[in-house]
Amino acid sequence: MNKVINLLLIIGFTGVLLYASMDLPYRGSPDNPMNQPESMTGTTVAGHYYVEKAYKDAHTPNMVTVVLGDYRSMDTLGEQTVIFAAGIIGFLILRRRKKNKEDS
Amino acid sequence: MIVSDLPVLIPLTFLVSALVVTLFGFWKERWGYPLAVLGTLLAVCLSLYGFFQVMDGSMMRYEVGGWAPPVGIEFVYDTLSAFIVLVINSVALIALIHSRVVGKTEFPGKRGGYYAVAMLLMFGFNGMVITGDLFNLYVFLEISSLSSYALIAIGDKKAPFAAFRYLLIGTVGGSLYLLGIGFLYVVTGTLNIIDMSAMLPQVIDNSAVIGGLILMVLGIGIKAALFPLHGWLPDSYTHASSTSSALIAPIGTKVAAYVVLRIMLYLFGDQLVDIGLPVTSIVGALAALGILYGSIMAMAQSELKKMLAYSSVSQIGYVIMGISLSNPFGFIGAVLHILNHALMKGTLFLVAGNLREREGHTNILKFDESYRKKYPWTMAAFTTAALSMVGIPPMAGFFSKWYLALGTIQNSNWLLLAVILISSLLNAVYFFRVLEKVYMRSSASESTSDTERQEVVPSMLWTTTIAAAALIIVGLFNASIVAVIQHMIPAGL
Amino acid sequence: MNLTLVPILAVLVSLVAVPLILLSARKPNLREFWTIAAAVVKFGLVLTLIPTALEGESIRYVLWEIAPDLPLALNADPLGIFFAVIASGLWLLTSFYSIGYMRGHGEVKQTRYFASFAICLSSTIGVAFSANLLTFILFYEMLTIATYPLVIHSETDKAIAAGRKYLTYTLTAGLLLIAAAGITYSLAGTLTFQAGGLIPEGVMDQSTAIILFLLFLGGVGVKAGLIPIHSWLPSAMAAPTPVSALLHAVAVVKSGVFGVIRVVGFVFGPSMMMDFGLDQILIVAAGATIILASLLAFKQDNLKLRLAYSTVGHLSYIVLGAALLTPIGFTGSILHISAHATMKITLFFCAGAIAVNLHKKNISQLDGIASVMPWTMAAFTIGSLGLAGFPPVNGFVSKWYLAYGSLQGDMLIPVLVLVFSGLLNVGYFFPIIKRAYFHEGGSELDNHSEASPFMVVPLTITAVASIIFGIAPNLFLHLFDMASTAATSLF
Amino acid sequence: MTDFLLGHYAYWFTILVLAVGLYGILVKRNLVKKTIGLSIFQAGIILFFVAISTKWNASVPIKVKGSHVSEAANFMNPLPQTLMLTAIVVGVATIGVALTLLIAIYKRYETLDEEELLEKFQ
Amino acid sequence: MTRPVDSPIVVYGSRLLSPYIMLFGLYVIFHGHYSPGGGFQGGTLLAASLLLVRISSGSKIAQIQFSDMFTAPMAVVGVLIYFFTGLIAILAGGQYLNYELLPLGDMHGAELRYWGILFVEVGIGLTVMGILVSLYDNLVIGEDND
Repeated sequence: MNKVINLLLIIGFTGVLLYASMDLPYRGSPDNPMNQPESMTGTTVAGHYYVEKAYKDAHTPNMVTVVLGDYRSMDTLGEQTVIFAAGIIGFLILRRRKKNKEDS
Repeated sequence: MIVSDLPVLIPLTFLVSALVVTLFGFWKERWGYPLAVLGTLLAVCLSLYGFFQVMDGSMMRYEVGGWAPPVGIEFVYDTLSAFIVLVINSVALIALIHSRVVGKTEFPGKRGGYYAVAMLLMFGFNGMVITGDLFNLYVFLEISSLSSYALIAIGDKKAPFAAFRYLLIGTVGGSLYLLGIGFLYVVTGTLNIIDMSAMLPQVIDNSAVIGGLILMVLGIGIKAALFPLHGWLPDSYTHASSTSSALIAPIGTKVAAYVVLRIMLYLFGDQLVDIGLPVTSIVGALAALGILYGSIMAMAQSELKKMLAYSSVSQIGYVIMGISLSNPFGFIGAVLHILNHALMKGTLFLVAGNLREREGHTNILKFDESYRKKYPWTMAAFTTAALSMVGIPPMAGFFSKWYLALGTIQNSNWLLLAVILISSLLNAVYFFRVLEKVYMRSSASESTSDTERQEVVPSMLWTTTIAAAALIIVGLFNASIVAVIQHMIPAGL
Repeated sequence: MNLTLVPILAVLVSLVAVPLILLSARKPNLREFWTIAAAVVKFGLVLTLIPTALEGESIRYVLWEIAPDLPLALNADPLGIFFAVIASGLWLLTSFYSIGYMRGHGEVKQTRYFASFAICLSSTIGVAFSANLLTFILFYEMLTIATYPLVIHSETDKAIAAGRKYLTYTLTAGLLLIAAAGITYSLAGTLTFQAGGLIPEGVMDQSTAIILFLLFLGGVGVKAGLIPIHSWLPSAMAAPTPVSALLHAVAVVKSGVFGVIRVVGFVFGPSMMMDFGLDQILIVAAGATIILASLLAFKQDNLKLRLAYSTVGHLSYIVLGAALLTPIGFTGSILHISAHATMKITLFFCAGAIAVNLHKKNISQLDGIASVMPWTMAAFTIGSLGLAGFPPVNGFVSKWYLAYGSLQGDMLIPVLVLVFSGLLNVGYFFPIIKRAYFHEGGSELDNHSEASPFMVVPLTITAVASIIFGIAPNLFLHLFDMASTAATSLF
Repeated sequence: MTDFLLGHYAYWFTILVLAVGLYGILVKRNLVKKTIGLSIFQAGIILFFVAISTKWNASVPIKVKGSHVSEAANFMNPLPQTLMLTAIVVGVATIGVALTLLIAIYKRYETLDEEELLEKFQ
Repeated sequence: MTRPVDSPIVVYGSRLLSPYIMLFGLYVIFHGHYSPGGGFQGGTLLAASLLLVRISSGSKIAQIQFSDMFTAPMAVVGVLIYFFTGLIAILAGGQYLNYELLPLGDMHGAELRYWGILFVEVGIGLTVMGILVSLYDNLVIGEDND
């Protein structure tokens, strides 16, 4: 019974994804919305902006670094916090109590 | 300077608290508690101040790093997010103050790390609420998720396994959400919520958009314990330590529900109708099923915390149902219920914590009259919260149900109206079952120690009673809250 | 004299007494003093409102908006004042009686009892003075919850089962009422009671109206004891007798019928009731309830149960009066609230006195008790005669107007129902009186005498009051004028 | 049709990876294998994002000194790649926490088989 | 894994290799502006260099190289570097993490951003290194008793 449900889940999941992928723009096509200089509502498209302006904005040839460290620096702070959290969690769950020192 | 920076300062307060707690907590673990409480208190003050800045419906858009929105990440601090931030921080403050003694007994030697992780949890939640960028939301989601796995793993013997299951399904949820972002990103080329919502009308018939919506709602639905994705919740809340459940249960699912609200009513908004898939009806039906399922399962439990956990499944259904109604009344009901349920569940789990601390168990079958004599105030708080859950006016719980009912009536959705009413009755059944035991069943042992007052220490008692009193106050003065909520109603509704 | 604050004070005074009662749990005399004091103050406050009611005016007091456009507001109109006078006046008597009963019975947990009682009365006055449906629901649900501890007071299995049944019925009813209020709000945009109906014309069609009315009827009908949904009432007789007396003769059930009157007169309005034929539903339900309840009363051997079924029947008199949709009918209906209250409370007081004094609860055990408890049985006789509709007890007056009202509305069947049920009333009360007066009592009666004055005095007062209001309905309290003012304001 | 296939086959492969990952999470009884399934699932998502960031005839988004190519068409979109850097880190952290929990579980119950664990709970 | 590996080649080989990996890690962090790399990648390499010694020489000896007392504080310091880089920008009157407002000499605009990115990358590197080592230490901690 469980197996059938699991199988159905997987099939359903795959089906949804396949359905969703049907209308995706062709992979690698330069015409994709995310590669356009301007979005359909006329706002800046981030991806294009980065390629064009990254060097000018931060004197850094590696655009990924600029995006990571500057444009989307809040993401990176969060990312660092995730790593930090993982470390603290490891400490929290696995460290034993030290027997000798414990504030009463 | 400070006012305009509030959107980013509120979450960062928790980050700093986490760092400070880590540094000092490693050195002396008893410092964890005061530092965490202090940090949360500061955050509550900031969010209160911020709430008054934007409660007239204005909005602060904060460009992190000085980059205008589609390029950089923006924080959106509008009335809604300010409200939710205030609610979750206040409830967290209450839960953290309450945890002083519980921490000593339930996870001795680990308090330093525990409070650091609790602060990180709040950092994640605050970030999720305030951020205006879909991917940034994912990052904060993962911070809060990782922290909540850890907090749940600190508990009784089964807790690590419950936490692991939660981790598995929760990470799948987070990943689904990320995949959903991916689909939307390919089609629109932006990650900013406001930017994207302006573009969606043009691409709404694209199957990738529909797939993205499904994946996002599914992923966040797991976090929000939307039926039938709630499987992780009961075990997690039951086996976690009292503090963890008092901290996560009122807040965690609410924040996720808030994200669902953002996605459905702000990102998609009135496009939900054009999408070619009855998303609102499906989500509403799931919410209704969840309400009934949670209530029925709650009736079958003999463990108080498990009962409360199933009741959470049912209560989150109210919020989601309010969202799925997508009309002003439903919106008001949903947002108000986020507040109300945070307070109610907070109170109930605090009561469970009090009982665990004193009695060592929360098995309903063992409850009897002596509990009322021993813990009159705790039990009064429990009664208040229970009546509120059932929806007796003037407790807070009645009013969110009232608005939800008005919402269903406005949509002429009689089935959902019936579900709301029936589930109130079911709530009554499982709460009065407990109340009957506490107030009526004569105690088995007649020793005098069973009739003397043994109320918990003040830090626990006061937090519990304040939370319970807040229920009545919120209920009586909910009109002023609703007046603020009316500023939040998105334009499309 | 400025009376604006009187309604809210009248509601609050017994709520204020609750913490005092709880705090003086260890000192019974002080505790009972608070109850009595609150009752006296409350009655006094309500009495000051009578002139206002006689002028047909109302005192409105808005506390604050509890939801946008839905204030928590009190409005003491003639109808509400009428009900409040009855409830608070009888609370005063019941408080004395309770002291005698509880002490005589040696009941436990008297503090909880008196505290709940005080909350109940606050809620009842709140129900009476509610200016809108939301406030009404608030107090109505408060009443439900506050009554629960009283129903399960003895904490026997039977009482707890009765409590569950009570909660199931009343909470369900509350939910139906909330649903109905929600629908009304979405239709009318307001919930403020308005003489002649708050729902504007033409916002709903026949089927909506019927569904809405049935929802309302489900909501208030449970407490009003309409027949398929009445069965909590006999079960709730497991409560102590003063509870049965006040709550199941005055406060709770009268809140229900009061709700029916509010719904008929102030939510739908007589003309809309007529247009959609809703009065037919109500007449059929009430008529059937009257007959069936009277028949069921015959079967009961337990005195309190017989009284309970009699209550079910008489509540429907009031409902029937409201359903007639004529000014006279309404007057009779409102009058019967007071008439039934005084008479039935007398009967319950008697039943309680007998139970405390002689430990007898069944009718078959009552042989010859009139010789031991002459005052009590005299009062009982007056009460039952009144219920059967004999002059000069006040039951006659209200019945007269009910019958007159139905004739005014060109309806004959209600009159027949009234007459038939009067006969049935005689039928089930007469055996009790006969046993008490004409059967030989057993030897166990020898060393008993009349019950304590705490109990006998109140029941004598109510019995005398029944007669006085039967002879002169307008004496002291101007009950008749108030009732007719309230009734005419609707048309 | 060919264009459609060429434009979409990469997506389908990532979907396949996702399905494999989900299979591991749902069906495998051993908790470590479940964790591996989770890892595969996340890898599928990373692949998806990397796939959408490609652009034909474009290079990695790093400007090379001396070359004066600066048209946007010559560089891939750096945004999905950056996002995936973040997602990878998040994934690592998640797996780290998962392993931490597994060790905690193993210390207590000496097994990592789901069914056995459930039996031990009874 | 808390005891040293038996083979001296592995032990000494890894000890020899460790500083070079560390150096490479630093290179990856600091050269992240010009080539693939940055804080995460470099921090991982730094952690790898430390873990190599921990695995080969055993946890006890490795304490001499890098004590497990320092892991968590180092991570905290890393996050603090990032946090304060942002906070200074606020104090200087800009938005959080707006590097253009860092009070660094007489530099302007893009140049400041260049340095700002470097600061946060260093912070990330420290955190990643500290946490990865700390995770390893915590994961093997149970083996002491086996």
